[in-house]
Amino acid sequence: MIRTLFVLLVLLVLAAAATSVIPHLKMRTELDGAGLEYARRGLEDTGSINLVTAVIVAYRGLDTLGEVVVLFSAATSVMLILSLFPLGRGPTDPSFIVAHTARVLPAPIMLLAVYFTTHSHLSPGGGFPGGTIMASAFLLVMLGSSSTPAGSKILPALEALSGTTFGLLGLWGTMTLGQFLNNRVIGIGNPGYLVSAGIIPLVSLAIGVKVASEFSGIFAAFRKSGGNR
Amino acid sequence: MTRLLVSVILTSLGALVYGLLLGGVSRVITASIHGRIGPRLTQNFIDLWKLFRKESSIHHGTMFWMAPMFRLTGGIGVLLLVPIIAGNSVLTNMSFSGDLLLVLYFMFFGCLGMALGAGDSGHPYAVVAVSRGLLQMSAYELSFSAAVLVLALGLGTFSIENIVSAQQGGILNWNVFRFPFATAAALITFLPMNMTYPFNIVLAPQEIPIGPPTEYSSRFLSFMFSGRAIFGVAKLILFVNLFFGGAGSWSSLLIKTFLLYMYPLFVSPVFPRFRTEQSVRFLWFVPTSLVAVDLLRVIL
Amino acid sequence: MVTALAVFLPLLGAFLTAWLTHRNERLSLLITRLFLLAGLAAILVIAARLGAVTDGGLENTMILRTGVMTPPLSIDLKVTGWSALAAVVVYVGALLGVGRFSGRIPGTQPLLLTLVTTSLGLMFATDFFNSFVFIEIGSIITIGLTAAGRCRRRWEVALKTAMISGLVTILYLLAVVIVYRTTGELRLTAISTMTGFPAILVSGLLLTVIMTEIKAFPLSGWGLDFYQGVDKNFAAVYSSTWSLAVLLWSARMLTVLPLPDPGVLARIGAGGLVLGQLAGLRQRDPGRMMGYSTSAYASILLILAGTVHGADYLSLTLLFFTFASLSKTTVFLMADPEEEDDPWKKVSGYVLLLPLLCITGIPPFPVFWAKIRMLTVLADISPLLMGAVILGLFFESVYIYRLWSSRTGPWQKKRKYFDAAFMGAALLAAGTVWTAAGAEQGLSLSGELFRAGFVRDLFLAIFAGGTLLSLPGAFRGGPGEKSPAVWMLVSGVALTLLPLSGNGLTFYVLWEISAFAAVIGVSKGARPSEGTFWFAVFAGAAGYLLLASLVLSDGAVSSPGIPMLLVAAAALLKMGQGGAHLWNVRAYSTAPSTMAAFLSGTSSKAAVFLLVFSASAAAILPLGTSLAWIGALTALGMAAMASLESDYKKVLAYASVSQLGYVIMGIGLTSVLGWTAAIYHTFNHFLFKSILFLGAAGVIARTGTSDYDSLGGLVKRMPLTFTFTLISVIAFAGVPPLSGFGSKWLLYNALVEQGMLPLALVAMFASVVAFLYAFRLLYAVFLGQLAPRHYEVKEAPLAVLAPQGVFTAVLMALSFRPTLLLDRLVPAVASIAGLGGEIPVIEGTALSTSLGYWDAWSVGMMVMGVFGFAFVFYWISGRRPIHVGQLDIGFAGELPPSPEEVHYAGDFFRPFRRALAFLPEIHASKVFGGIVKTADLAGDVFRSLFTGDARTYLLHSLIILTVMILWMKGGTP
Amino acid sequence: MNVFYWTVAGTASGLIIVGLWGVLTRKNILRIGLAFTIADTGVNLLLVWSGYLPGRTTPILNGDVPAAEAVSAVVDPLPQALVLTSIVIGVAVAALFVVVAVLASRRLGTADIRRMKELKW
Amino acid sequence: MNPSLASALAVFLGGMMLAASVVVLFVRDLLSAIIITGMISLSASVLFLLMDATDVAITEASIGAVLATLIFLWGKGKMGGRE
Repeated sequence: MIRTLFVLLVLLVLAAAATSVIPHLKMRTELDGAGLEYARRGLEDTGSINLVTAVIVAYRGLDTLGEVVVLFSAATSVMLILSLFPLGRGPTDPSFIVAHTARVLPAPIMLLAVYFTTHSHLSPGGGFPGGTIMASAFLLVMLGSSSTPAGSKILPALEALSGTTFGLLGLWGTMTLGQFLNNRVIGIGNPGYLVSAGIIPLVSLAIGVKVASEFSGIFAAFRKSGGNR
Repeated sequence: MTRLLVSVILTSLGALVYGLLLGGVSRVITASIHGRIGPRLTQNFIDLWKLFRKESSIHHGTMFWMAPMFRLTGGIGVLLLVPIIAGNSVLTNMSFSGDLLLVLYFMFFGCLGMALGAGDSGHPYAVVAVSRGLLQMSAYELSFSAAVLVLALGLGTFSIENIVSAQQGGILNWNVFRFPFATAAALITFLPMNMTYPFNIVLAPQEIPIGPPTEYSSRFLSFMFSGRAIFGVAKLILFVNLFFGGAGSWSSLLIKTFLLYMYPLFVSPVFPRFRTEQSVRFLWFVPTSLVAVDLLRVIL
Repeated sequence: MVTALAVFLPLLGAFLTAWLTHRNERLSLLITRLFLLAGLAAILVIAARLGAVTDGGLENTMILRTGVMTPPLSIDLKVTGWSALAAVVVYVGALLGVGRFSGRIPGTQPLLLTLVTTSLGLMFATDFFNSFVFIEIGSIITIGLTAAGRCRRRWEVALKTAMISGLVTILYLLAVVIVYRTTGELRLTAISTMTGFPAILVSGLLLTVIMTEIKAFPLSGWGLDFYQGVDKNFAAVYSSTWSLAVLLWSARMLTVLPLPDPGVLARIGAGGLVLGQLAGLRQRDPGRMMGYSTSAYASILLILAGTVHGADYLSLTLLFFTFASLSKTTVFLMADPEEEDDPWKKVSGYVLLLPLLCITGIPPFPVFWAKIRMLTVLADISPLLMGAVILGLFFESVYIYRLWSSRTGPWQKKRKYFDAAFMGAALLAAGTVWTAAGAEQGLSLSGELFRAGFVRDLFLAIFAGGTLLSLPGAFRGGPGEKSPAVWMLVSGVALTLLPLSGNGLTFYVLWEISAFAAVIGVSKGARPSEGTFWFAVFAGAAGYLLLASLVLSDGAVSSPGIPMLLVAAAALLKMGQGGAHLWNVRAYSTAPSTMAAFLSGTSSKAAVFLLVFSASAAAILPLGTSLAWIGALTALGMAAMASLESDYKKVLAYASVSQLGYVIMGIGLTSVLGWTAAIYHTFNHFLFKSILFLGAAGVIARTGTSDYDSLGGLVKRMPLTFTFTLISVIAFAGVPPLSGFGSKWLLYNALVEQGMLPLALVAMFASVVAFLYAFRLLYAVFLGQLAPRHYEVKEAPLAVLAPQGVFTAVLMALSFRPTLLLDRLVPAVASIAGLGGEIPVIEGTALSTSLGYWDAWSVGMMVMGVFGFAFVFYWISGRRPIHVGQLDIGFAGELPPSPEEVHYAGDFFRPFRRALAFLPEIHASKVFGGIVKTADLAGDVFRSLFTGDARTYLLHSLIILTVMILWMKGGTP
Repeated sequence: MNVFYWTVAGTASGLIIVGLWGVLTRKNILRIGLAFTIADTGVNLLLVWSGYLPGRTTPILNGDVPAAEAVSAVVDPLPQALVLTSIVIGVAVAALFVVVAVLASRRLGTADIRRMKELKW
Repeated sequence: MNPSLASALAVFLGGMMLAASVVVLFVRDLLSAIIITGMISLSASVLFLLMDATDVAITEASIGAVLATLIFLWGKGKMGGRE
C-alpha cells in the first residue's frame, strides 16, 4: 500500500514537473514543419491520395520496413520460444458454432482485407490493418478445424517471400534512383486510380501479406501449444 | 705497521689479563658480601688454563666451531676500535678505521657469532638463552644508542677521540655532568650489557647451565671466556671514554675502569631478577625516558 | 548501393532463413554465414572508401537515402567512418557468435541476422523516430533470444528486459511528441535546436532512456541481472552487436541533447562510475561482473559526452566501445552456458587474460590509449573529476581481476576455446598495432625523461642483473608451483627498459606491463589466490596513482605539488611502506619463491627509482620529514613483525619491507648523505634480499615447507645455501665488516647531520630488532636439530645456487671496497639539484664527514686478521675436536626425545610478544580489512538498490527522470 | 475546441500515469502487461493529438478535399503515420510479453513478479 | 461533427477511459481487466476518429482492441489461476 502511494506520488511529482511544457503545446491552427510539406507536396511526390499512406510507405518507408521487422522479430521469437518450450495440450475440437462460423465468414473477411491492403493509397486502411484482418480470417479457419490447417505449412514461405519482396523493392529504388524504398521506380500514374502511386500498392500488398503471415504464425504457434480454454 | 701489530697484541693480552683479574675481584667481593670464603683472585686464570689444556673436545658443526672465534674477534675488535688512552698514538690501535657508530655495530659481531654457535649446538637451552639474550640486547641497545646519539648530536661528532677531547679541561666537562641523564641511562644499560642482576635471566644459572654456551667446553670455552673478558674491558674503556672524560694516563684508566666495573657489584645484588619481558619493558622505557630529557635539552 | 547492401543484406538473409530454418538447419546456418560475410565485405568496402582506418576518416560521411525526397520529409541513413568501423565490429561479433549460439539452439538465425541489420540501422540512423523503431526491434530480439537461450533464469531476464523496454517505449514516444511539436520535424539534429522547458523535458526523457539502455549506474540494475542470467553465448553476440550499437547511438544522441550544461553529463558519469563500481567491488558472480564492467563503460560514455568534443570524441568513443565490446564478446564466447553458476569454471586463465586486460585498459591495449586521452582531458577540466574516474576504474580492475584469478582451469585444447581465443587475440593485436601506430603520444625509449648518469645506470644494472640472476631458478617451479619464468622475463624486461623511457607515457606503460606480468607470475604459486589478489589490488592502486600523476603533469612522470604526492604514494604502496606491506607479505609468501626473490630484490627497486627521479626532477619532495617518519616506523614495525613470524617467506617479506623503510628514510631527508645512503642501501638490499629469497627458494624446493617449525639443521645438508644466507644476513643486520654497515653509517650521519635524533633512534631500534629475526632465520632454518624427514635433503639446485654465488661475490666486494660504488655514487648524488647538506669526502678507502669517519677496508682487514689469528691459534694449539651429532648434547643425563621436539623454533620470541602486549594490536590486515569492509558496506548500500524486482528498476528510471527535470528546471530561469 | 483538445490531452496523460502506476505497483505479470497496454494507448492518443488541428479533415485528398487546398484542410499526417507504427510495435511487444509471462509463470510456478528476483544485487 | 458534441463525447469517453483504467488495475478478476482494457482501446479508436485519424482508428480497432485482447486472453488461459 505504501509502495502504491509512493509510486503515485513520484508519478504525480513527475507529471507536475512536466506541466511546464503545456504552454509550448498549444493547439495549432495552421500546419507547420514537415506536416505542412507533406500536405503541400505529398500527392505530387508520391501519387498517393492518402497522405498517411504516402508518409508511411513512401516518405518514411524505412520506418515501415522497421515496423515489419518488429513484427517479424516478435513473431519469430514467439514461434521460436513456443517451439522450444511447448505448453502441452494441442488443439481441441471446435464447437459446433465455431466450426460453422469458420466455414462461412473467412471469405468476406478476406475480401475486406484485400481491399484495405490494395487500396491503401486511396482510402483509409493499409497493409497493417489489412494484414491483421487477413490473419483473423486465418484464425477463424484454424479455430474451425481440429488439426492445424494446411495453410500453415506455407506460412513460412509466404512470410519469406513477402519480406524478401519488400526488401528487394527497397533495393530496386537504391539501384535505379539511389534512394532505398523510393516508390517512383515506376511511374506514379494518375492519382486516384488503383494502379497509381508507383510501387505503393505493391509494397502495401507485401506488408499486408507479411503482417498476415506473421500474425497467423503467432496464432498457429499459440494454437499448437494449446487452444484457448 | 709493526708497531701497530705489537700494540694490538699487547693491548689484547693486557685486556685479557685485566678482564680476568677484574672477574676475580668481583668473585671475591661477591663472596664476601655473601659471607662466603669464595674463590681465589686468580681462580679465573686457573679456570681458563684448565679449559685450554683439556684434551677431550667435541663439536657439533661448523658454526659451533667458529663461534668462539667470532666471540674472540668481536671482543678484540671492539677493544681495538676504541682509543685506550687519549693522546697516545700507539694505543689508539685501529680506531682510525671507524667512529663510534662502527663500535656500536661491531659490538654485535661477537654476540651474533656466539648465538650462531649456540644454535648449531642443537641444545634447546642454549637457544632459549639466545632468545632471551637477543631480546634483552635489543632492549638495552635502544637506550644505550640513544644515549650515545645524544652525545654525538650534542658534541657534533661521532669520533670517540673527539668526544674524549671535548671532555678535557676539568671534571665538569665530563659528559657525566654535561649529559647526566644520558649517562644515567647508559649506566643502567651497563647492567644488562654485563648480564648482572637484575638482568641475568639470560644466564639464568638456576635453569640453564651457563647461558648460550651451554654445550661448549674445553678449548672452545676458553676462547669464549677470553673473548668475553676482553669484550668486558673494551666496554669499560668505551664507557670511560664516552662519559667519564676518557683516560689521560694508565692510572686514570685503571681507576676509572675499576670503579665502573665495581658499580654493578654494589647495585645489582639489591634487585631480584627480571623476567625477560619485564627487563625488556623496563629497558625500553626507563632509561630511554632519561635520555629523552637530555635529548630535549640538546635539541632545544 | 553498397551501403544498402551492407545494412539490409542480413535482413534479407533473415527472411530467407526464417523459411529455411524449418527445413534445413545446416543450410540455414551456412546461408547465415554467407550473408554475414557478404555484409562484412560490403561494410569493409565502405570503411575503406571513407578512409576510416586513417585517423582523419572518422568524420567522412556517406548517405543512404530512403523513401522519397530528402529529410526532414524522408529518412536518411548516414554512414560515417566512425560508424562504419563499429559496423565492422558488429559483423565480426555476429560472425564469431552466430555459430556458437545458433548451433546450440536451432531456429535463432533469423533473429541474429535481423539483430545485425538493426544494430547497423541504429548506428546509422539520423531520424528520431526511425531510431525508435530500431530500438524496438533490438529490444524484441533481445527478449526473444534471451528467452530462447539455454539457461535456467532466462524467464526472469527476459521479463525484466521486456519491462524495461516497455518503459523506454513510453518515455521515448513522449519525447517524440514534444520534439515534433516544438521543432516540426524528426531529424536528430533538430533536437539540439530546442530551447526552454521542452528542451529540458526532452533532455530528461532522453537521458533517462539512454542511461537505461546503456546501463549506466544507477539505472544499470536490469543490465546486471541481464548479464548474470542470460545465456552467455547470446551475451557474446549481444555485446558486440546490439550493445555496441546502442552505445554508439547514445554517443551521438548525447551530443545533440539540448542540455543547459553538458558538463552535467560528466558529473553524472563520474559519480555513477565511482558508486556503481564500488557496488561491484564485492561481486562474485562472473556474469554480473561483466555487467558491472558494462555499466562502467556506460558511465565512461557519459563522461566523454560531457567533456570531449569533435574528432577526439569520435576516436575515443570508438576506441573504448569497439574494443571493449569485442573483448567482452571474446570473454563470453569462452563461457560454457551449461555451467549456470560459473560459466567460466573450466576455462584457463590464459585464454581469458587478453580480453580481460583489454577491458581493464592495461597498456598497450587500445582501451588504454583511450583511457589516458580521456584522463588528460579530464585533468584539464577538473582534477577532482579525474580522480573520481580513476577511482572508479580502479574498482573495476579489482573485480575484473577477481574474475580472472578464479579461473584455475587448465589450458584445454578445445577447438571451441581455441578459435575464440585466437580470433580475440588476433583482433586485439590488430587493434593494438593500429592504435599504437596512430597514438598521438608515441612511445619512446630514447629521451631525457630521466637524467642519464651513474644513478640511472645503477638502477639499470639492478633491473637487468636482478632479472637475469633470478631467472634461472624460475624455470622449474617449486613444489606445487608452476614456472613463472615467462612472466618474470616479461616483467624484468619491462623493468630494465624503465630507466630508458623517453617520456612519462612510456614509463607508465612499462611500469604497468611489469606489474601485471608480475601479478601473473605470482599467481603461479602453490596457493596463490589471496596473495595474488592483494598484490594485484595494490599494484593496481599504485598504477592508478601513477597514472593520475602522469596525466596531471603533462607527459612527465611527475611534477611538483599534487602529482609528486601521488607518485610518492604510489612508490610507498609499491614498496609496502606505511602499512601497505599487506600485499608484500601475502604475495611473497604465496608466490613461487624465485618470483618472490625477483619482486623483493629487483622489482621493488622500481619504486625507489621512481621516487628518486621524480623527486630530483620535481626538485623538491613534499612530505620530506613525514616520508622519513613513514620509512622509520615501517622499518621498526616490520622488523618486529618479522621477529614474531614463523614462516620463512613471510619473515623475508616483512624484512624486505622493513629494509626498504631505511631507503624511504634516506630519501625523505633530501640531503646528499641521505640520498647516498638510500641508493647505497637500495643496491645493498637488492643483493642481500635476492640472496635470501633465492636461498629460501632452494630450501623450499628441497624440503617442501617454509614453516620454521618443520625446518632446522639444514646447514648439514645445504652448506652453500647456508653460507650465502649467513653472509647476507650479516650484511642486512649491519654488522661490520659486511656491506650493510655502510648503509647504516651513511644513514646515521645523514640523520644526525639534519638533527633528526628521534628518527635516528627509531632507525637504531629497528636495526637492533632486525637482529632478532636475523638470528631466528638462520637458526630455525639452518641450525639446531635436523628433522629426520630431511635427512636425505640435497643441496639447493644449481639454478638458484649459482646466482646466489654471484650476488654474494658482489656483496663481498662491496663490503670490503664500498668505495667502488661510492666513488661514483657520491658525485652523482651531489650533482642532483635541490639536495642540501654536506658531501661526504672519500680519501682512498676511507669515507668521512664532519661527524665521523669509516674505513671499510681497514675494518675488513682487522676482522680478517683477528679472526684468522684466532682460527690458526685454535688450530695449532691442540687436538682437533671430535664431531658429534646435534642430538649428542648434555641433556641432564637423558636422551633427547626426538629432533623435532628438541628444536625450539616456534614462538621463538615469546617474551617479545609479551613485552609488546601493552600496544594495541594494529594489524595491517585488520586496517585494510576494515577499509575493504567499509568499501563493501558502502558498495552494499548501492548494491541494495538493485533489488531484483523489475518494477524497482522502472521506478529508479522514473525517479532519476523526475530529479533530472527538477534539477535542470531549477538550473535555468 | 480547446475543451476537446485539452480533454484528449488530459485523458492521454491520465492513461499514461495510471498505466505506469499499474506497471510499478501491480504484482501479477499479466496485469502489468495490461497496464503497459493502457500506457501505450495513452501515448498513442498523445501522438495523434499532437497532429490534430481543429476543423480539418482526414488527410486523404479525395474529392472532398482538393489537393491544392490540402495545406489548409487536412490535419498533420505525420503523427498518424507514427502512431500506426507505434500501435503495431505495441502489439508485437505485448505478444512477446505475454508469451514470456506465460512461460515464466509456468516455469516459476507463480505469476507474482515479487517472486521473480533470483537475480539481484 | 459539431465541435461541442465532439467535446462532450471526448469528455465522456475520456472520463470513462480513465475510470476504466483505474478499474483495470484494481479489479480482482483478470478476465474483466482484459476485457476492460480492450474497451479502453476501442474508446481510444473513437477518439482517433474524432481527431480525424481514420487510418489510426481502423488500425487501433483491429490491432489494438481485438488482437491485443485476444493475445491477453490466450495468455490468461495459459497461465491458469496463477496469481
